Amino acid sequence: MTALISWLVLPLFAALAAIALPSRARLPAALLGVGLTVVASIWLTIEVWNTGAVTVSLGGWRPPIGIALRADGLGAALGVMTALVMVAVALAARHELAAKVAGPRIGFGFWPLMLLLWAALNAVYVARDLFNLYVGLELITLTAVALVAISGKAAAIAAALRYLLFALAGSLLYLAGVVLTYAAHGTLDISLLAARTVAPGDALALGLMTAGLLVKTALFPFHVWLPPAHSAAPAPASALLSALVPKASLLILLRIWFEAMPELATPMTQSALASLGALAVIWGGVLALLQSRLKLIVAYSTVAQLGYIFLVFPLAGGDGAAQPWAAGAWTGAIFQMLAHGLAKAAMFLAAGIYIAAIGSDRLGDMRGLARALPMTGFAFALASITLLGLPPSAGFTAKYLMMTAAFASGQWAWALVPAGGGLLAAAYLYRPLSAIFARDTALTPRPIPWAWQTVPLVLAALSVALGLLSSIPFEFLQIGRPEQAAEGL
Amino acid sequence: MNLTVFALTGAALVGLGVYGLIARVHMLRRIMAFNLIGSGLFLFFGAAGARGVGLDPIPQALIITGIVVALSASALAVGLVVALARSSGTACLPDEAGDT
Amino acid sequence: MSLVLDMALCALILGVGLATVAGHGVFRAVIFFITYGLLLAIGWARLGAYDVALAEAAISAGLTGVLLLAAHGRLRRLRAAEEAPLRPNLPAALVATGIALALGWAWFALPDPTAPDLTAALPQSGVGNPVTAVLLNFRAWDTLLEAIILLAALIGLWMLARDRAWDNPLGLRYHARAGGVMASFGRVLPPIGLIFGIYLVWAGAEMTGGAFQGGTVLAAVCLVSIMADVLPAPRIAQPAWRLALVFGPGVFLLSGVAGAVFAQGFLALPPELAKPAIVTIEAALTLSIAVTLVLLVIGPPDEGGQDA
Amino acid sequence: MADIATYVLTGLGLVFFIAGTVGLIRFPDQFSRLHALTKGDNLGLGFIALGVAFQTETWAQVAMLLLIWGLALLAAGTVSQLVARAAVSESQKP
Amino acid sequence: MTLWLHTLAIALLVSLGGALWRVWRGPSQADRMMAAQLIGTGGVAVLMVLAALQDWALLVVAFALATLAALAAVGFVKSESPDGAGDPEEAPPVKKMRGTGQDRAQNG
Repeated sequence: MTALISWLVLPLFAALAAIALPSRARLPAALLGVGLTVVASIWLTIEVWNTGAVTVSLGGWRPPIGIALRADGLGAALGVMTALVMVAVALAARHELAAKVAGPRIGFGFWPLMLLLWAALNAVYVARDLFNLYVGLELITLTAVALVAISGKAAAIAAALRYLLFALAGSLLYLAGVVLTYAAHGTLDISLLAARTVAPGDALALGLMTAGLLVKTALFPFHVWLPPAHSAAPAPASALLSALVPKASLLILLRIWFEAMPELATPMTQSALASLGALAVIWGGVLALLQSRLKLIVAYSTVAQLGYIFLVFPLAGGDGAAQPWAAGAWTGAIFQMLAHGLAKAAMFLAAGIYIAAIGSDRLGDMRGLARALPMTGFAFALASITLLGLPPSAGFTAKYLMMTAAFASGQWAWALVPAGGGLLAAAYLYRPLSAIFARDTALTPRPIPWAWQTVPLVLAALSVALGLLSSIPFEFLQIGRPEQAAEGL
Repeated sequence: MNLTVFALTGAALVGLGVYGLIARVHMLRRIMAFNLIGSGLFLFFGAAGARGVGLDPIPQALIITGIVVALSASALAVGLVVALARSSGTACLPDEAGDT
Repeated sequence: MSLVLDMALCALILGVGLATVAGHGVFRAVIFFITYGLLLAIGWARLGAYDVALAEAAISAGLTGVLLLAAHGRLRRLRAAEEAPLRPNLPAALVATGIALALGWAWFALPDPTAPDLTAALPQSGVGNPVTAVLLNFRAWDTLLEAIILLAALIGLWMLARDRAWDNPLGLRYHARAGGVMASFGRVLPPIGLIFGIYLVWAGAEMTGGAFQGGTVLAAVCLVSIMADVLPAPRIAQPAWRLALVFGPGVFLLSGVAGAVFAQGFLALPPELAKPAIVTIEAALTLSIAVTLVLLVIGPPDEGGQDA
Repeated sequence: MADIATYVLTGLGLVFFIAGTVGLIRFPDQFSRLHALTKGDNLGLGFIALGVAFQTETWAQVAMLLLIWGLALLAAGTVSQLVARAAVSESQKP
Repeated sequence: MTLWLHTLAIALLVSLGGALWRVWRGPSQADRMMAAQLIGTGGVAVLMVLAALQDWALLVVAFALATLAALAAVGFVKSESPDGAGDPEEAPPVKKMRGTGQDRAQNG
C-alpha cells in the first residue's frame, strides 16, 4: 500500500515543488521527483508480483461511500511503461527544453506539466471509481493540451484548441454516462457495478461513456485532432502525448467493458468497435504513407497502432471471455499498448534529435542522417521493428497473440488486420528509414550530445526486449484480471 | 413532478449545448455551449439525486467538483482562443473560419 | 403553486439557454450566458442543493462571465469578436434532439433511487454539512485532484504567453481614475468580500459554504481590486505568489500522507481530529483557490497594449 | 401583523421591480432606461428585503438581509455610473 | 403566506423575463449589460423570497450573487474601454492613436 500511495503522490509533490521553487532549483527538484517516482513504480510492481493486486480504500472509506484504488497487473504494467517513458522524456527534455535553450517560459512550464500528467496517468491506472476517472481524465486533458500549445507557434495553438474541443466533447459524453450510472445504481465503483442489477438505461450509459472515450482515444473516425496536435508539440511532449495519453482513455474503456459492465457486450457492438479499429489501422496507415514530415508520419502511425488494440473486444469480451483464447487476446492487446508506448516514445525522441540537429523534420532534409547520428538511426530502426510487429519485438508478441486468438475462436477475419496493418506499416516506415539511411546527405547536422542520443536507443531496445522476455510480463498481466476472463485459463 | 421538470430541462439544455457545439464556429460560443452541456447534465444529476428520501449529498459534491473542472477547462480554452486570435486573427478554427 | 414556480424558472432557464445558442452576436451570447448562470443558481436553490447553488452563483455566473467578457474585449481589439451570419444546421439539430430525447427517456427509465447509506459514516466525518463531508473526507481524493486541475489549467494558461512578455506583470495593465467611483469600489468591496469569504469557509463545515465557494468570493473581490488598480498585478517571478498557488494542494497532500503515516491510511482523518483537520485543509485550499482563480481570470503575462 | 407588513412591503417591492422592467422595455432612449432601471431595482430589492425581514427567525438573518441590500445598492450605484459613462463613450464612438 | 411568497417569486421571475427581452433587443452593449444587472438584482430578490419560503441558508447564496454580479459589471466596464483595462471616468483616455481598437463590435 505504501508503494501505491508513494507512486501516486510523489509526482504531485514534485510538480508543486517545480512550481514553487526558484528557477535554479526547479530542474533538480523535477529530476529528483522523476527518480523517486520510478523507484516507487518498480516497488509497486514488485509488490503486485509478490502479493497480487493491491487494493486501497482511500481515507478508510469503502465504496460506495469512498473511493477505492486497485493496482492490478494491467495498471502496474502501464505504470512501469509510463515510468520508463517519463525518464526518457525527462532526460531528453533536459537537453531540448532547458530554460537556456527553449527560453524561461518553456523552462518553467514543461516540468510541472509533465509531472502533473504523470500523476494523473498513475491515478487513472488504478482508479476504481468512474467519477474519479473523469477527474483524472480531465487533468490529463488539460496538461496534454498545454503541452501541445507549449511551443507557442500559431499551428500549435490551433492544434491545441482543436484537441481541447474534441477532448472536452469526449469528457462530457463520458460524464453523461457516469451521471446515468450513478442515478440508476447509486454507486460508481467498478467492482460494485459489476454486481449490480442491470437497469434499462445502462446500455445508453455504456454507449455514452464509450463514445466519449473513443473520441479521447482518437479512434477512427474521431482521430482528426490527433496528428496535428501530436506533431505540433516539441518532441519530448509529443512522446508523452502519443505514447501515454491515449492509453489512459483506452484503459478506462477496457475497465468498463471487461470489468464494470461485461454483460452488456453483444457480438454486434464488439464487432463494431473492432471494425472501427480495423479502419483506423488502414486509414492511419494510408495517411502516414502520404506525409512528408517525420513527426506527422509518426503521429498518423499512432492512429493506426491504437486500432489494433480494439480487436480485443470481439476476441476476449462478452461470451468469448470464458474461452481459452481470451487470455491470449487480452494479453496481446495490453502488450500492444506497452510496446507501442515504448516504441512511439523512442520515435518521437529520435525525431526531436533530428530536429535539433538539422532544424527540420522533412524527409528530404533528413537524407543520410544515420551517418552522422548512427545511434539515433538505429533507435528509429529498432522502434520500427516493434511497430511492424517483426520478431522478436513485443509488437510481434502482441500481434501473434491476437492472431492466434482470432484463429482459435474461428474469427479468422480479424487476423487479417494485424497482417495487413503490418504491411502498411512497412510501407509508411520504409520512407523515413530509407531517407535516414540514404547514402547521400542533404544537410550537415549540428553535433548532439552522446547522452541525449542514447535515450531513444534504450527505449527502442526495451520495446524489442519486452518481446524476448515475454513470459514474465505475460504472467504479470494476469494478476487481478477480471474474473470472467480469467476463467479461461 | 417538480424533479421531472428540472431533469427534462437539463436534458433539453444538453441538446441545446450539443447543437451550439456543432453548429457554431466562433470558439467563444463553443465554450459557452460546453458549459451549457455540462450544466444541463448536472441539473439532470441533481434532480436524480433528489429523488430519494432526503437529498443525496454525493451528487452535490460531484457537481461542485464538476463545476470547478468546467471552469478550469473554460479558462484554458478562453486563453487558447485569445492566443489563436493573436496569432492568426480569427477566433475560429482554421478550416472552419471560411465556411460560414 | 410550487410546480408553477419551477416551471416558470425552467422556462426562463431554457429560454436563456436557447438565446445563448441561437442569437447572433458573441457579446449578446456572453450576456445571456451570465444571466443563465444566475438563473441556474436559483434552480439549484429550488432543488435544495444550496452548496451547489452557491458554487453556481459564484463560479458560473460570476467568474466564467468575467472570463468571457474579458476575452470578448480582447477579441474585439484583435478584430476577431465578430461572427459570420448564423445558418441553421440540420444534422446538428438532429444529433442534439437525439441526445436530448435519449436523456429524457433515461429519466423515465431510472430504477427506484438507491443512495449510499451515509448515516453511520457522517458522525465520523467530523463535519455537519454532508456535502463538505463528501468533498473533504469521503471523496477527498477527487477534491485534491480538482485543486490540482485548477493549478494545471493556470500553468497551461501561462504557457500561452509570448516569450518576450514572460517577465511582465500578469494580465492587462489596469488603470482607473484615482479617487474615482471605480477605485473607491475597489477599496470598499474587498473587506466585505474578505469577511464573507472567510465566513463561507468557516460555516462550510456545518452549513452552506465551502472552500471552493469561499475561494471564489475572495477571488472575485481581489479581481475587482486589481481591475480598479488598487492592488498591483502579480508577476510569475514573484515567489510568494507561486507559493500561494501550491500552498493549499501541498497542505492537502501532506495531511493525506500524515493520514497514511499516523492513521488508517492515505487521506484518512481520525474522527476526533477530523473537524480541525478539515477546517485547516479548507483554509489552506481557499487561499490557493482564490489566488489561482484570480490569476486564471487575469490571464498570462501581457505585452502591454501591443496585442492589437 | 408581521404577515401584513410582509404582504405590503414585498408587494411594493414587486411593483417597483415591474416598473423598472417596464421602463427598461418601454423607454425610448438608453439613458432614461438606465435611470428607470436603477430606481426600480434598488427600491424594489429594498422593499422585498424589508418585507422578507418580517418573516425571519433571528436578528442575524435581518442583518444579513440588510447587508445584502446595502451591497446591492453600493454595487448598483457604482456599476450604473460606470456603465452610463461607458455608454456615453460608446455612443460617441464614430 | 406560502402562497403569497410563491406568487411573489413567480411574478419576479416574469419581470426578469421582461428584462431578458432587453438583453435580446439591445441595441447597445450597455443596454444589455444594464438589463443583466437588473436580472442580477432580481435574482437576489428571488433568492430572498426563496430563503423565506424554504431555508434561510439561501441568504448566503443571495449575498454571493450580489458580490459576483458586481464583479461581472466591473468586468464589462473594463472590457468596454479602448485598451480593455481602463476606467470610463478617466479624462479622455490617453489616445495612443494606434488606429485600431476603437471599432465597435456588432450590435445585432
